[in-house]
Amino acid sequence: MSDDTRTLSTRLANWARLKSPWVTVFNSGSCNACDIEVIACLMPMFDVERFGILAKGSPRHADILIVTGSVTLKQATRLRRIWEQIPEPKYVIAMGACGAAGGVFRDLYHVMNGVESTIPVDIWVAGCPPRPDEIINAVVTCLNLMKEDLARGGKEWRQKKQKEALDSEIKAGEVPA
Amino acid sequence: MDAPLLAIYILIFPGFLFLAAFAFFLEFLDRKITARMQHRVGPPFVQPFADYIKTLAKEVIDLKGVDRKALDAAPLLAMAAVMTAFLYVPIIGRSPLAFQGDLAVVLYLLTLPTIILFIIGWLSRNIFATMGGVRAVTQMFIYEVPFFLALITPAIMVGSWSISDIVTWQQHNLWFAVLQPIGFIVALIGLQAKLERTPFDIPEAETEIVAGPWTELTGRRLALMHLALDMAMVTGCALVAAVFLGGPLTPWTITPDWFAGIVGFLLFLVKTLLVLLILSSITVASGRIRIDQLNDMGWKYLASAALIQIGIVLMMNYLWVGA
Amino acid sequence: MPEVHIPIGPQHPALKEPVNFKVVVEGEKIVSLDLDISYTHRGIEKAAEQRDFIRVVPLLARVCGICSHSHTTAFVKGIEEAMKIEVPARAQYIRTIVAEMERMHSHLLWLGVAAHEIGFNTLFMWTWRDREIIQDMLEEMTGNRVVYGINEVGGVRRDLTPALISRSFEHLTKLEDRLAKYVDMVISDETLKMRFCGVGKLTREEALKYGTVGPTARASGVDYDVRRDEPYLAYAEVPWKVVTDTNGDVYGRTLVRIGEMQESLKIVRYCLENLPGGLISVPAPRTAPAAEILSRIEAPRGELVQFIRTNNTDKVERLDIRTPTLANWTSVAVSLVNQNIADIPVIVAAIDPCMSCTSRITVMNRKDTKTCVMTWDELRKHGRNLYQKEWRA
Amino acid sequence: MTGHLSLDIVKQSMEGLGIAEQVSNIRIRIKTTPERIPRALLIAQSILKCDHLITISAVDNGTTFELMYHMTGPHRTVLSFVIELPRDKPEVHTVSDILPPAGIYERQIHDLLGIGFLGHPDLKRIILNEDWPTNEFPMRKDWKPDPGTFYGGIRKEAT
Repeated sequence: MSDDTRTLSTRLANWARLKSPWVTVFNSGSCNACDIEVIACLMPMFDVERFGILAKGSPRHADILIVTGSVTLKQATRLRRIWEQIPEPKYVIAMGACGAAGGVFRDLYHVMNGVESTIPVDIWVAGCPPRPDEIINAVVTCLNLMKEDLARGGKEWRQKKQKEALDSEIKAGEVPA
Repeated sequence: MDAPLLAIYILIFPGFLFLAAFAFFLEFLDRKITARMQHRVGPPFVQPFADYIKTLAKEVIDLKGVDRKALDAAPLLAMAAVMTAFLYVPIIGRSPLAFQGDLAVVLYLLTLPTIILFIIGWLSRNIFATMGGVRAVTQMFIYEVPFFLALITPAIMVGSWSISDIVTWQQHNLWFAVLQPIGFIVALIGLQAKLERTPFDIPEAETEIVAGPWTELTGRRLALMHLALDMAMVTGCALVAAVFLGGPLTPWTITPDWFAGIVGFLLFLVKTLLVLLILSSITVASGRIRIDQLNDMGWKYLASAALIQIGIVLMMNYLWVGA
Repeated sequence: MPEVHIPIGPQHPALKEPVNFKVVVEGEKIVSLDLDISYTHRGIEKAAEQRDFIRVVPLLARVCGICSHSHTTAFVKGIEEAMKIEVPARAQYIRTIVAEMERMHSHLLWLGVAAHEIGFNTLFMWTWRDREIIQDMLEEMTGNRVVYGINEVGGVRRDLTPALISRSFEHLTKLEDRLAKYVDMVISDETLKMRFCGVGKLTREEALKYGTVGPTARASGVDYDVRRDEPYLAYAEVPWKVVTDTNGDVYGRTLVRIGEMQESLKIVRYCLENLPGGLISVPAPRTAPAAEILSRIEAPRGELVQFIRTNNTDKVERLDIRTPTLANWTSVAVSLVNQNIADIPVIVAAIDPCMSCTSRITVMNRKDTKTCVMTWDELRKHGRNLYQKEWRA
Repeated sequence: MTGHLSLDIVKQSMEGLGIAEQVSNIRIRIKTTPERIPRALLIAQSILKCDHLITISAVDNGTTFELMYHMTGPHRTVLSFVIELPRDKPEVHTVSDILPPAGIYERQIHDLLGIGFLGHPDLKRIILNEDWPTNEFPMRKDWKPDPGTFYGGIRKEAT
């Protein structure tokens, strides 16, 4: 596997992937605070275009999917379909407390408590709503994660770790069933 | 032109490599100008190149029942059309491949990308894409006629159908931008519509029909099609710069031949960037108009302005030649 | 010509929030439309019944991120009315300042999004850059850029220091000439007028008949504003006037919103200048006596109504929120029929929809003689014979 | 700015329909029965010139369902028409033909509380998601989400 990463084309491709991450935002039942903070990132004050980040309309053109809000029951199937439409090397950023585990709307009757319940998530951003500079920091960590994934060939190495951590917690009885 | 020089001419200098690099540069400049006018910092220099490589490396998603080969071939066809059109635009001096009627060939080849956008829209079986494709073609009918008229009037005045002759004619007397101001304005607006930039980016209206014909393009198809349209921008700007702003030749002749080539190339660069600056400022300063508004604006104002321009030119020819 | 069904949403770049239109089109003309909104329904009203007042306020601050202060103010005003406690004047003034700042930042946000709908990105960038000035001021006052938890039952949680007030005045003057610049920009820009004038027109009768509220109604000449009809907080003492317009289309709503921003700026300046001294909050009892309150306030998008019923426990027996966008949707679907697809985002954006506020709704049908407004199949039939009539004519 | 409606004008125009009482300085509460609601609203619209339906709020107070129609007009007074519906068969005639925006609020109440609106042109589901069980009404006091049934979203095994 190691010589593959040294060939010019893959090194160039990896460099390009880190230099131009395209983002698309999906509102899965959020209170809009996260959405306007994500849009505030594109604005002159925080301008993410200097890092090459573009907000794209169609999920087909996107690399990173930013999901805001705790997934409501009605949006769950749509979120799943949108996630499947994004072409490979794709990453998911779950925004704010709602994205992590439902936030202030946890365990309400029409909510699925967080993005993890529907699609695998790579990066969680803290805050309600997170400030634009925290969102930019999240995208940068996502790029570092992408660099590591490319070096180790895909996401399996860390998804295995996530699964083990989850199973050990379940065995220890901490995570509610 | 013997074979190796021709090969270099086609492949390296004004051919594929230079055109691709120049396309990236112009896209970078365009995005940087719009960003600076919007009080933003704008992308780094290498951004369009990084976008291109990244989209090349992305996974290509094919829908059920979509003709894969046709969708793969379409972007290549668009790029080929635009590259051949660029060969006839004079860059250093007279373009070696110039022949009578290359103006018509270039104009025809520049309309191919829009038709291919329609085909892509139709092929990708997505309602947004089809809507975008239909809009692209309707928009083409509106601005195509005035754009052609605006570019033909200089040919009538010069009396020849080759761009290089038009350029040499302008060497000894006024530029056509000064002689035919209406034609210059109509050509600029037509070019803006051809490149589908903001006042006329109706097919790719991001806020109405997701991404128009581009919705289903992923991976290398998206990269190639995006590059093709960037090249169309280069060719369009270069064409308008050559026909209306005198292209690469200077009124006084410069002794050493290679030095004249360099000066000509720099002049070509400056004029193309000037045209690009005008286009970018139009993009920044206006919102998108609807297809029916474009329809009556196109036919009422653009077409009639172009016809008036032709009328004036014919009269001048008649008086001039007559006297 | 077969009917073309276009699903717009729920994931769509134009609509910042998930709303779904199933649009039936003839070419570019919309024939019929089926709105489906409730993608952001989270069941807030049920949760409010299981939480005591102190924990309901943060929940209500997150009904909608853009008008979060309005929701908390309405709730807190209602509970204080039920408990019959006297909130100190300084707290009322601070609440008014934050409410008007939120109105300004919401209208600027709307102006940017509306410009973005028609592709005019420069105005989008500029308005949002100036919105940052308000965000900074709000962050200094309340500690958070968007969802500010400054309200609590019985008063306000943070005080305004004199240094903060003096700094705010320069911000306000900078903002004032920016707003003036936007007014002449909206009036002079050609493409903006081409896309806004005559689009989504609502006459005064139609605006009243379809129950529109807020700037959407005031742009058609309906003179309702809860801040003047049922004065709350400090609106009675502050000199301000209701901004109305007559041409009722998206262009009129733009002018009304910019006018309201200028009014809000005057209110904030007035409140900052003569901010009364004294306490900023009063300790409130844990339980509220049995009462039934209809708490109405003027949110940035229109009249926000909260029906609160308490039964002398520390929890609300019933909290029924009717948000302004819910009322405005009736008029949108009506004015969308027979318009172009390109106008859907503009008309929808014109009422400044806040999906997380609304999680309900539907409507349609304009030309039909029957006053009732709810018939899909009827409208499809109407659409078809409308089409046949044109075909035969 | 016409003055507020006084209690006795409202009482006089509502004498056959219900008992009116002044709740706050600008709100008058009128208790009527479900059959008289359409007529009461028509009178409110015509004689008392209330042209703006603020909202319809529904309350489940354990034993019965209460529906409140809040109206206001240029006179700035808020009239609240209150009706009570039996728990076993909550039916009332729709008012969306008199007041177009009412159709919206009625559909929402139907979804959340299960109150039937006769003659409502299109009582489709709008609030809850598509595969929410039809006979469950979340806002009722006695409703608890039992883990057995599937309320929508992603089926557990599909993640």
